[in-house]
Amino acid sequence: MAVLVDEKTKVLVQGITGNQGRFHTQRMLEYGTRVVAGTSPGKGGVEVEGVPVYDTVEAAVEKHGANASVLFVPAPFVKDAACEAIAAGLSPVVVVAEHVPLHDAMEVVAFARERGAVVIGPNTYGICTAGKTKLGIPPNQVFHPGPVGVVARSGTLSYEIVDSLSRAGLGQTTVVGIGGDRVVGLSFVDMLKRFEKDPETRAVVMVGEIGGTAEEEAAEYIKQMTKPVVAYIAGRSAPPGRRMGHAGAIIERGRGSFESKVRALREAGAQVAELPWEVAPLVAAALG
Amino acid sequence: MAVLVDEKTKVLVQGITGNQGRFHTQRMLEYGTRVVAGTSPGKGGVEVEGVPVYDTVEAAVEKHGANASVLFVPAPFVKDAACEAIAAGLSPVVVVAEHVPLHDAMEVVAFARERGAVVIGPNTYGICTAGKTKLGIPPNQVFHPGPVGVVARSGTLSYEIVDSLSRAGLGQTTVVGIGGDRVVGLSFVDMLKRFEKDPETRAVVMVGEIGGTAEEEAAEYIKQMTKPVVAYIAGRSAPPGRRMGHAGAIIERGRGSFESKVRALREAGAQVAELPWEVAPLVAAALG
Amino acid sequence: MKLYEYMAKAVLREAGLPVPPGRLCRTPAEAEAACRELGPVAVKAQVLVGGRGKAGGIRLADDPAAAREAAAAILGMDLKGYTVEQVYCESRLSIEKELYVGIAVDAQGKRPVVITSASGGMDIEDVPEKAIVRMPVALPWGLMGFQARELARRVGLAGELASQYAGVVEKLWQVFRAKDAELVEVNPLAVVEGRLVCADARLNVDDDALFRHPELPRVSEATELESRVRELGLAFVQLDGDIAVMANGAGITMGTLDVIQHFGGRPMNFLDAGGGSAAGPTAKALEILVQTRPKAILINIFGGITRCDEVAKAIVEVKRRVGIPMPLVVRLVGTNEEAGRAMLEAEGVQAFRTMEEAARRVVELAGEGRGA
Amino acid sequence: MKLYEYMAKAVLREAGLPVPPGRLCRTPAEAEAACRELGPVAVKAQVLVGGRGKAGGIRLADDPAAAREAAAAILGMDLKGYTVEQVYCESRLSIEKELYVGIAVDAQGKRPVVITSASGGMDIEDVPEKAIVRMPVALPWGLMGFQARELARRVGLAGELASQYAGVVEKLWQVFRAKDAELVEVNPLAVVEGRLVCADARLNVDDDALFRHPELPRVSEATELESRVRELGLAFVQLDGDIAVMANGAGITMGTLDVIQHFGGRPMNFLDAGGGSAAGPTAKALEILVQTRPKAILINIFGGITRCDEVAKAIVEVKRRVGIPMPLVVRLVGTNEEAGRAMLEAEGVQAFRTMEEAARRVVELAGEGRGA
Repeated sequence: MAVLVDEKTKVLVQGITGNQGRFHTQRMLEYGTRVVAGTSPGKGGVEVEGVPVYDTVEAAVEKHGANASVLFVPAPFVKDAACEAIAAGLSPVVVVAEHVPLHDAMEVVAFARERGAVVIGPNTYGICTAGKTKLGIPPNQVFHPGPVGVVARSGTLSYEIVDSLSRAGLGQTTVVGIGGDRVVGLSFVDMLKRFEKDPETRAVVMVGEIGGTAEEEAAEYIKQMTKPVVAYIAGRSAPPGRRMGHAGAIIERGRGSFESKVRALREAGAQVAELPWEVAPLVAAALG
Repeated sequence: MAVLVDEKTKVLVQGITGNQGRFHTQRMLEYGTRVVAGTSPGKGGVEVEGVPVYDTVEAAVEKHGANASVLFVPAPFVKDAACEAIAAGLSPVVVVAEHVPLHDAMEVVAFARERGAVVIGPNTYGICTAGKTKLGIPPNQVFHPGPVGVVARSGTLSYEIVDSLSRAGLGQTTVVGIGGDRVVGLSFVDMLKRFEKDPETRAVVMVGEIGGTAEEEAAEYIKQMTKPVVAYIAGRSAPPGRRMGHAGAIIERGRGSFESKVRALREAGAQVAELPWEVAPLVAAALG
Repeated sequence: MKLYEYMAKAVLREAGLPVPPGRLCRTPAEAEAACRELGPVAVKAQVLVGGRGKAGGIRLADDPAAAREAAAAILGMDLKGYTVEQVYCESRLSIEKELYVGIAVDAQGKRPVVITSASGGMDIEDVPEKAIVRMPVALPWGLMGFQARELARRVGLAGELASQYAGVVEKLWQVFRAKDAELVEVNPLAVVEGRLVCADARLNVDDDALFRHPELPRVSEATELESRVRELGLAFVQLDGDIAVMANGAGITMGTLDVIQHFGGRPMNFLDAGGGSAAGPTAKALEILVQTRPKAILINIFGGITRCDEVAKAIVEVKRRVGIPMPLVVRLVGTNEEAGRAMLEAEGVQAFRTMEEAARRVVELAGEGRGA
Repeated sequence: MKLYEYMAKAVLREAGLPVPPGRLCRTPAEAEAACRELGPVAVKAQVLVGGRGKAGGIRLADDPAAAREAAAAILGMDLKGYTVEQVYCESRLSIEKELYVGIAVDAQGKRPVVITSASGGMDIEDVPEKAIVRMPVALPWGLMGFQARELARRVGLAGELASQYAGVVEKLWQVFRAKDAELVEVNPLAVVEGRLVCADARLNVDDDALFRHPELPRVSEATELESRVRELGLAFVQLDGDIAVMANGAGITMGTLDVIQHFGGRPMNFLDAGGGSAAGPTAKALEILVQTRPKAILINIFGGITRCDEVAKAIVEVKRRVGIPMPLVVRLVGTNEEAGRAMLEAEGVQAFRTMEEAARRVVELAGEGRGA
């Protein structure tokens, strides 16, 4: 078992002929991801790393029956490409690009809701079911199979924490980045529900950030979870009212603040780590 | 039992303060329809025939819990009014107006699909569950309770046929006009399925017209129906290629022609009447 | 409402579609001048019916004198019952390949559909089904970029032409939506020197949406008589029989014509007096029917939104004011039936209760009229 | 990107919203002239922060001399750290009632939301929750007419004002969509002589959508240093400590600052070198960090889309070309880690494997630097 993707998932890479698409296709193939086809409008007919390239998603799906997609498409073209994947019935659709226009992201989410697809991102490192498959950009050496499900907003921060889990002998089921943008497809709650149901996941790590209320919403769901949840929230030192990069980390009068998130999570029964490297010991303790 | 509406249906009348709205509200109340409220933007607070009027559907629903709506709203405002009813969870939504822009009708149908509402019309006389309730404009004296379900495109033609059924002692369960426009919400097939399931309906009359392929599609479904279907198709005498009014009756090279419809229906096992007054005897024979 | 080719092309040009330069001409002299300006031209009859090419409505001209001659031959020509009053002189294209692309309303799917084919240049109905590509478009999303690219692939285009084609389809979609079109069609969509060009164009706009398109020209296919009745807000088509018919609702009107024909009569018109018509327009329509001098008149009303008393009022008014010299048969049932029948009886007009009786009677009376 | 009030109002005016006449003034003389033209005016500081009224940034003037005086008082004023460089002189309104209406993005619902209240004129955050009306808007449908009317009802409007209000909300929606807004806000939406007027306006446009809005002016809140780094495509905010930080990813950058603070250090900046940055921009950003003369620099890279070899290449280049005189602590793991570490070691730069070690070390070194 695994969450959302596994070794049988047939992956399409949209934007496969660009630098990032090419580089990460190679890495995904190395990891064992079953990349069956790629797309690049106007470049159909070539191959990238041995993967056949098509002009459209429909052509690729017709030939190779892909069922999930990862996009290495520049932000202005994400809306069309993501809708193309959704319309073709692919799910999940992983949107790596940052700087996707907010209105485009809202439309993609609306289209995905209508068609019943899961969109991961935008502005995500992707998803990895450890030792089985990887859709996105995380380094291949970080994840190791085991009983911990990880969901995070930020990529590098979750590699950081997953790395410390792995070094403590705590492998992962599935690790997913929901994306750093204000509007993203998959939310913390969606993913917590999936981990709660997954028989292989025995504990869950949630890596949040200041800004927004996604962590507070997650806390509401954590109240009814049977599995232990360990959280870490970044941004404790951020000065109030300053905006920190694309994370949209605006602290407004307590809502979305470090304190409000930590309080909500603790009240919900989650363990909250003060520092990134405290996560692994807390998980180890929770698993007994 | 009845199809789509019955004596418990709480009806909202949109556009109740106009001439048609006022006149037909009176007729519906006379028939026994449970008209609980009306709307007319900017005129909230008045009463029409003792029915309280509100500015918005939401206000009316909040106060009176309506669950279906009939619109007496001019064509240019139908799209917004129908979407208002659909958004408020009302179903069916009966659109009487003719000359509704085609693109507006397509959008209303799309919105209804998304929200799971049934739209009857545009350009319909409405729906009547005989002796129980009426949403729309058919004359009160035509329908009588009994075992025959009737679905038609045109209003007056179906009154004609229903009248002859009633005079032959063949009452009706529900009588519905799907509307004379090219794009309508409820289709023949939708309604045939409902009649097939309805325990009180023992035979079905379908009144079609030349143009379009709705009757041919209905024939496909009739093949699997257990209840007898008697059809009448208008337009046999229409000269090819002439357009007859809003019915969109263009005969194009056999598709949608009188002959193709009659052939499809007969092949599906339906009885096809040659003249309107032959319908009742055929139904009587079918019911044994 | 159908637009003439030159009007449709003006709309397409404004939307950024590739349309060849052309001039509308009403005389051979204007065609000559247009050719002097444009070089070699195609001189094309401007009519609202298809198949004008095969019927001789398009001629090629290499020089101004030839253009003048071609225009002289085409202007005044009868094309399927329409007299050609204008020609469109358009720059000649050396076409390498012809595609078809159109956007229409799919009544079954209740949404728009793009229809396209690598085999353009002829009636799309004549293209074998397997050579036709259909793509439904979901509303309110509209045609998305990837759908246009997928269509390009399915008609076998690649590279630069595929990208041009996708652009054409996206712009046609914009026209379809922005103009409330029932149909927008480019046939052929021609490949000319490696570029796509809209060689012919059709644009049919939804009559019911014209109120929000003051920017569009108005084109009528109606006869003068049809226009007079339609101005009253009623649906009217002239036919070639001798029994005038007025009924309320397209279905019952069609049914009435069917029944008249069944009894051996020949209807003179289709007049759907519609739902909820007040006495005024009904009276005016009846007056026009009287003026067309039918052998007999049948008014068939089964009142729903139409009130019988309003119809009776209209009949009485016309009878008193202008008189009705030919036999008049009325069938009147439905809303406010009693009031209506009482008014007619007071005026000496008999109202039947059934369509069968009324139709039989009017055919009988028309036969007597012909006999007389 | 936040627009100044006068810019936001220009956009609203173009969209057909009721905006009072006004003039942008850079000098007291210009304000005097504006008042001569407009009559009694409000002289309003143009700054990107809220609460300027309470801070003395708005003054009323009945005549040109008073306008001059007001502008002189406001221009150059410090408002929450921003120097006022422009005032907007706007026709005075005699306000009878103040409403609030704004459209923003609801991150939880993942769609736009209209927020409105009968209690306008103050911070919407100070209005009690029960006096606030929220209406989510489904995409791609957008705000429908009936929703605007329902909002009017919920804020207690009826008759002509309700209909004006619905028109205002529909037009604000059009601005929100057409301009890729994160927020469009009118507060107060004032009733003036029985008509609605946009007395103040805010428009924040999504930075990531600016590429498709060449028609909009560009406004930057960044310091000169911030602008220099952001031009490289990197996210950068100046803070008030002495340890320069560069990391990749907003989360790990925030986490790095937290950890530095935890060990008793004070970060000097937030620099998210982002995903997939090539050596070029990374080197330039590092060079700028060096120029800010921190006590120490921490580079914390956990490479995913970022390749460790590219980061190492950038460090080596800056070290060789301009030199790095302060202590540099590097933490480098992830994609192409071995190649990166080898490059750094060859240059004598030690790369740590854990964030904990690196953070401890940089705080230690910065302390030594301060001690020195």
